[in-house]
Amino acid sequence: MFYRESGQFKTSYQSDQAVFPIRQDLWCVVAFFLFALVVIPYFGTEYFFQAIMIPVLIFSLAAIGLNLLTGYCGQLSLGTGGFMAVGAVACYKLTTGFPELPFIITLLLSGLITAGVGLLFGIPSLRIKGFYLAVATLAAQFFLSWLFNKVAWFQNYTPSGTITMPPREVLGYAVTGPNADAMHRYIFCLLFVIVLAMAAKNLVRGPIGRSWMAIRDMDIAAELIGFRPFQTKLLAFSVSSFYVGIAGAMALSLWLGSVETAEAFDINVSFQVLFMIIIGGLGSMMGSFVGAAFIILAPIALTNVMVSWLGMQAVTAKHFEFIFFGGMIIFFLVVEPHGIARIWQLVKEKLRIWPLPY
Amino acid sequence: MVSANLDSVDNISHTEDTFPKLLLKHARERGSEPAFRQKRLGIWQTLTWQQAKDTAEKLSFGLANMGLERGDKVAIIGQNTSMMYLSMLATQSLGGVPVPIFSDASNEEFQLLLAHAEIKGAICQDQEQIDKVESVKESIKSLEFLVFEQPRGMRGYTQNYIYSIDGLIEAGVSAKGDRKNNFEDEVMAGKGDDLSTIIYTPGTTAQPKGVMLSYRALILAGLKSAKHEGINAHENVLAYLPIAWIGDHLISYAQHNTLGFTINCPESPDTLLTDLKDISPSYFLAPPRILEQVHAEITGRIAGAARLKQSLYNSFMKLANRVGDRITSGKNVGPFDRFAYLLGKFMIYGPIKNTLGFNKIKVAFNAGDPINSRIFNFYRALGINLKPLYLQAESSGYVCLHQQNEVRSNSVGQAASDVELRINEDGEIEYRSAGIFSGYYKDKKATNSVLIDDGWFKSGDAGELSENGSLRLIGRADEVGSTTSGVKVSPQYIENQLRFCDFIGNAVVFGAGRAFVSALITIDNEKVNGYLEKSDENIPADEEISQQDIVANLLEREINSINTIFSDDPDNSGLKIEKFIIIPGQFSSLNGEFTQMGKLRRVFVTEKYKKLIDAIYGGNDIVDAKASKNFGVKAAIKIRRL
Amino acid sequence: MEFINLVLIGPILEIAEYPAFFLEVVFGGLMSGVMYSLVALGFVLIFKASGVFNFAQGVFALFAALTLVGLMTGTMPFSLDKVLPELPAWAAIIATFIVMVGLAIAVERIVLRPLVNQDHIIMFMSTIGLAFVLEGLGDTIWGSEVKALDVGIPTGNFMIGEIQIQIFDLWAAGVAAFLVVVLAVFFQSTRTGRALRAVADDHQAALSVGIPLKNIWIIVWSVAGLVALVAGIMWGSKSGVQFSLSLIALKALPVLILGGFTSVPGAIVGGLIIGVGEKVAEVYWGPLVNGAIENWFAYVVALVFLLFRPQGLFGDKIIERV
Amino acid sequence: MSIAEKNTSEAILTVENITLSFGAVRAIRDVSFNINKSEIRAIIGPNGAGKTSMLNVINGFYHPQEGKISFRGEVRKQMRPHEAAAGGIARTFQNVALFKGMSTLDNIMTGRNLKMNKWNVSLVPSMFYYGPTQKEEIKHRQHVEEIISFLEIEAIRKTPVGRLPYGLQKRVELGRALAAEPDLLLLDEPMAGMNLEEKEDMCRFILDVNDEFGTTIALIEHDMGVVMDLSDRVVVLDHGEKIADGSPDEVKNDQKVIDAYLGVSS
Repeated sequence: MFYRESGQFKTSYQSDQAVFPIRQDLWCVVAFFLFALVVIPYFGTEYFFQAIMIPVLIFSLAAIGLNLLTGYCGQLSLGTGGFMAVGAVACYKLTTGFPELPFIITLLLSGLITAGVGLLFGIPSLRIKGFYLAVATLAAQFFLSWLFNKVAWFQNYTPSGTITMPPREVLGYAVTGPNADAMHRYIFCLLFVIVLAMAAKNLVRGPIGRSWMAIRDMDIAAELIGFRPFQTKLLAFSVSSFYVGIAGAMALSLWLGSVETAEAFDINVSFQVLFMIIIGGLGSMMGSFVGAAFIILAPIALTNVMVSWLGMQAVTAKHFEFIFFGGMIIFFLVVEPHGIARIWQLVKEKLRIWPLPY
Repeated sequence: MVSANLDSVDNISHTEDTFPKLLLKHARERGSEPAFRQKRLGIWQTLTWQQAKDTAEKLSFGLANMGLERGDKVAIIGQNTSMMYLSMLATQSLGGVPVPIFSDASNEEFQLLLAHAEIKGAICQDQEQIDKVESVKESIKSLEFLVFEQPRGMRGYTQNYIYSIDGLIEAGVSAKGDRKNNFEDEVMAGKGDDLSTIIYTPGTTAQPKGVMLSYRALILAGLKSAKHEGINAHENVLAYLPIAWIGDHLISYAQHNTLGFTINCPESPDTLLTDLKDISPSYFLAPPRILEQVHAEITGRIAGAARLKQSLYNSFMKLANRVGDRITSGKNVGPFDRFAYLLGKFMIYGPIKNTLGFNKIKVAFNAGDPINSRIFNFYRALGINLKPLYLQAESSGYVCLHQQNEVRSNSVGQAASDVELRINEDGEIEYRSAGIFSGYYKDKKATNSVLIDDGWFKSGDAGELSENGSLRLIGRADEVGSTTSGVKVSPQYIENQLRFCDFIGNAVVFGAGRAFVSALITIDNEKVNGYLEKSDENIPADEEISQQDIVANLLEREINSINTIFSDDPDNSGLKIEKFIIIPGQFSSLNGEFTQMGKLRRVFVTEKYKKLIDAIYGGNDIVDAKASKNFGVKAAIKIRRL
Repeated sequence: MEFINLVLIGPILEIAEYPAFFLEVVFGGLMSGVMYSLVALGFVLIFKASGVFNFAQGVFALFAALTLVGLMTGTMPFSLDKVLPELPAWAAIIATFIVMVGLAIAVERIVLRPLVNQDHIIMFMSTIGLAFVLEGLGDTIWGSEVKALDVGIPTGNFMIGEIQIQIFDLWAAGVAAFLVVVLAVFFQSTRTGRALRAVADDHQAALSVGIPLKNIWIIVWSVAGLVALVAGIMWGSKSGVQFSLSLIALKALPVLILGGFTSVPGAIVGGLIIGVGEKVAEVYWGPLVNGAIENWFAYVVALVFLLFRPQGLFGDKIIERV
Repeated sequence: MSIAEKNTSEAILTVENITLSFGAVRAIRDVSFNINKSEIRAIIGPNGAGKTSMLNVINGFYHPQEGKISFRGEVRKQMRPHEAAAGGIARTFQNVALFKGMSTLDNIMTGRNLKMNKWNVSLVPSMFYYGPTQKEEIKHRQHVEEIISFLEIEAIRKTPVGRLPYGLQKRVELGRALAAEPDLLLLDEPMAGMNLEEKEDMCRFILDVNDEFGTTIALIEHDMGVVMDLSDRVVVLDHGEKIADGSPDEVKNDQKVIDAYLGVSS
């Protein structure tokens, strides 16, 4: 109904292959971004940034990572938490080990290190598929959190076993450490995540994305037309881990500041991120953001409703939260396996041809 | 720069009085502006005026190399591609005469036309047309060379007189040296009064007539109507109609070259609708056929929509039908209605126009045949400035134009500036104007019979002038008449009414000089079958649906409603369809009932269905079995009375 | 050299030195292995018959145990006060089994039927959701604090030579073995059982056997429920009924990889291997890396194994077609 | 050119004494035949004759226990499918094996993967996209568009293949195979489940491919009429063994063949 796309003809492949070929869509996205960049910082409170915006952004990045692997390449992973832990620890060791290293470089390096680890745990995909692989990734989860828990070197031998992010600056603004302003951390997260998200989008709309989807949709046919399944999957594993790792690093440095790795990135985190992409939408960038927002915001909303209004005990509320999430997953898988993103897409289709039915 | 010479359109300067000259002018003055857009390989590939000129130039070298002389005829056969239009320019730049031919014409027609036009060469779009020309080549002595644009499937063709466009150009460019004139000189040698093209009117009679049009006629006609409608160099036009039709030639060629706006050529026939939506033209020409189809499409889809949507659509369309036309033609409307219409524009009209690609239309013409008023109003109501255009090849389409604030479906407007218009004593329209053709090719007799004293042209159409001077078309002069009981009958008008009824596919009406009015009718299979399924009437597969009484009853209801319309209308006092026959199958241009532009070939039909017609007026109730057999019906065809 | 000594020689010597202790460790391993086998069995049953990899199997066990305790202590659902009559163990067990059957039916209705013909991965993820639901449900209904469970399995221990043996463990092993036999019989020689095996191959076949798919699924999930119940009882009475019980599912996964998703004997053998393997590793090599390696050791064993035999111990070779 | 080359009967692919078995099951028994450059070679036979297995052997998906295959002169025994693809063998599948999640365009683009410049489409450039990757994409998009207009599927360019009718899906699959510019094109029942009109189109395309690009084609087909019209030579398999080989007419009148088919029908 709002679309007036007729007359937007394409005179070049560049414009035809643009991410948002329809002008109206482009405007919406840009507007949304500017809102997040300009308006929110004005009205956001410390709590709002710390409890909502920053975690949403960081988990969006993790979700994008997992989506690349599971949504686009069709390889289910339950090890996301473990890989976030790798990223976090890597970031910690790098910052403490090389104080001179610029923060952004540190983040990227943490990502690369995680990518390496991911590559390692991707190797079983050479021989095994589906559930077998999912289980293999669980191994990663358990092994890694055990490793970081037991081997004191990863915590610089701190008795508490927690790792704490020292202060770092970007362009003169403190973004990590106890006295980093929440708003600055938020803006940094926003820009960093957006850039990485664009890179991811570029990947999936290009040849690499097609190779992943080919493997996902029909691996045998893919191999018969010349894709190398093993390389393709491994690439997916490492790129995915790269994103997840950076998310972990950001979670430590820009959000929590100080964590007990095994706790902060346990298997439930893996499930959480998995839920994000299921509810948000498998194989959709936008879905990764929506899903993250949903999974982060829903419990906050729920607790508010049940504890503050209905006066339940927090623990009971926690149980309901479990039921709620489980229910949501089943609901979405039954009703729309492709999640909110697909629902939005359908609505959009309807709007484009409104009032005609087809 | 175009408007500059609009005020003095009668004496166009000798530097702008042929299309090739205009091409040079555009290339010179606005070389980087788009001349053509062609959807090819998935995108709209643009050809600027400069590039257009260069291509035409090279092409002309090629043609010259084929030994094309001034006055030689070249057939142009194919879909709307920039190359086809450029071929015309190239031909004209050498003083040759392009003769566009309907690409889906039958081999006989090809033989007839190509021979009649004495073409020297044929430029075809693809293998299919090459084959057609090949099949009749023997009988055409003058034909020396064939050129094809699409190499697909041409690999096997080894004949030395068949060239690919590229091959043609190559040969021409390399042979460039040994030619006396360069491109510009050749072009400048052309005159405004030279023969520009020959448009064959797909004779509603058997014998084709080649309408000879001069550059001056076409250019003037184009400029004057453009001036009136405010058409300028920035229009966007979709070229999708047969290039051999005067309508397309006028807009996609004459006006295109005169005004210098952009022509967009669709990717393939079956992507037409999406391409239309892509481009969203600002200036649009369509025969009724197309407008009817689109309207049917929309209403059909809406019928399948959710209830909410339907009711929204219906209520807003009701409003639109009340005030839409007034708003479109800039008359004053109450503030509330105006607001409601705005709302509707956002909710319904806008979106629908968007999906059709009609939301940028400045002016749209319905040409060829009169259009049914209800369909016409549908478009006006949506806010599309649709106007009926009185379009005859012989007039270059320049006879009548509408005043912005009074557009009606049953009128083609008032005499355009510098056009004299009159109705002669037998009710036939006569006019003279700058756009008049210079005669029928190789047919003095026919020419003299229509081009009478000092430039008046007998149009062959019957019409009426209303008191404010606006012209109402009634039909072909030789078709309209009155029954023996003196009732005036315009078959075309009645057929238009019938064709719009549900369940009726097509209709031919008889009555002039006969006892009463009757009709041959074909059913709209889709609608009828749909109805039969709903009413779970099961008709055995081997039975001919069109002959079932239940179907007949359906049609009877429809036709009665038409009859009541007539009886309410003072113009049609006493008019009533009294009998009809449902004939199996459909009319089509392949079987010869239609011309390629969807005009009825009345003479042909009357011949083909003579037995049936005689039966009707013979007063019996059924057609004798033997005759029926010929039309593939087992039982005798029934004659239905009303 | 020093390292070799530490990693290889040391532990071996230790084993050689106290063989009895080693046997005891192995025995303990076998016992927990039995438990793993039990849970793994649940997985295999469901996977064979409905192609669904039921991630919620562990939570099934927890849920069963919770329900059992609740019934035996006469707890009122949703409120933790004990007002209902306390049921005797046998009655409670039967009642719980009925509950599990009800659960199976519900699952078939709400989850499986809508998802039939869906991609296996989708089904798998739906069971993750199911796990969450049941976990929350169990806790809300019966409360989440640790509960003791005693269905009257004798405890205590006796010595054979120098090896100390838990009577409870023997019982556990016995019950497990019994259950396995019963299932084997059920699958091999009852009509329904054969039908179930048929479904594993293809759903059409199942229909031709004459049992509608939905019934088959209900049956299978009920059986899986029964297995879960037994596992729940054993594990619960051993170490209390609590959330961690659901984690034995994660333990069972490597067992599956080892034994193959579709093989009942595989599940059992695999279970025992893993059980023993991780105990031994923990006791003799754990200390070197300050402990708690049993969380992942099993997985690593399974993975290494996979690389050489993707279809598992008893799984059959996969022929890919186009 | 194609005409000329057909006359010079130079084999592009030769299979010699191929035997393939799964465990106890013998899928192919000691089969030998060759495919000449630029010819259309039909492989026919009753169900379960081992036709598809034969294609799978040819493009390296199955590895025969015995026998050898020489493709364009070079002999090979074991070869991974993607190596075969790289070597210039493309194929379509008996039951359409398109990538359901992608559009027609993307599906055909995947066929170009081997033709793309490895560096331009490697990870880092792809992340930036604009620059080398985009150039590469556009270059190949053009080629793909030519295939699209060749197969006359402009109208469904952006439609997800999942939504397409079966006949069109088959056409898209052919497009995907063509995108690889193969020397040898294997078609596994290209007309299965098509209506008459679709079959005629497909026949036209197959002939055009063979004629325009001089592509060698090996096809499995049940519709005898089609086989007779299309193919230059026919090899007949039955229960994994070759029972006839020759021109369509020879094969049609071969007693063994008739029996084999009667055996199936009865």
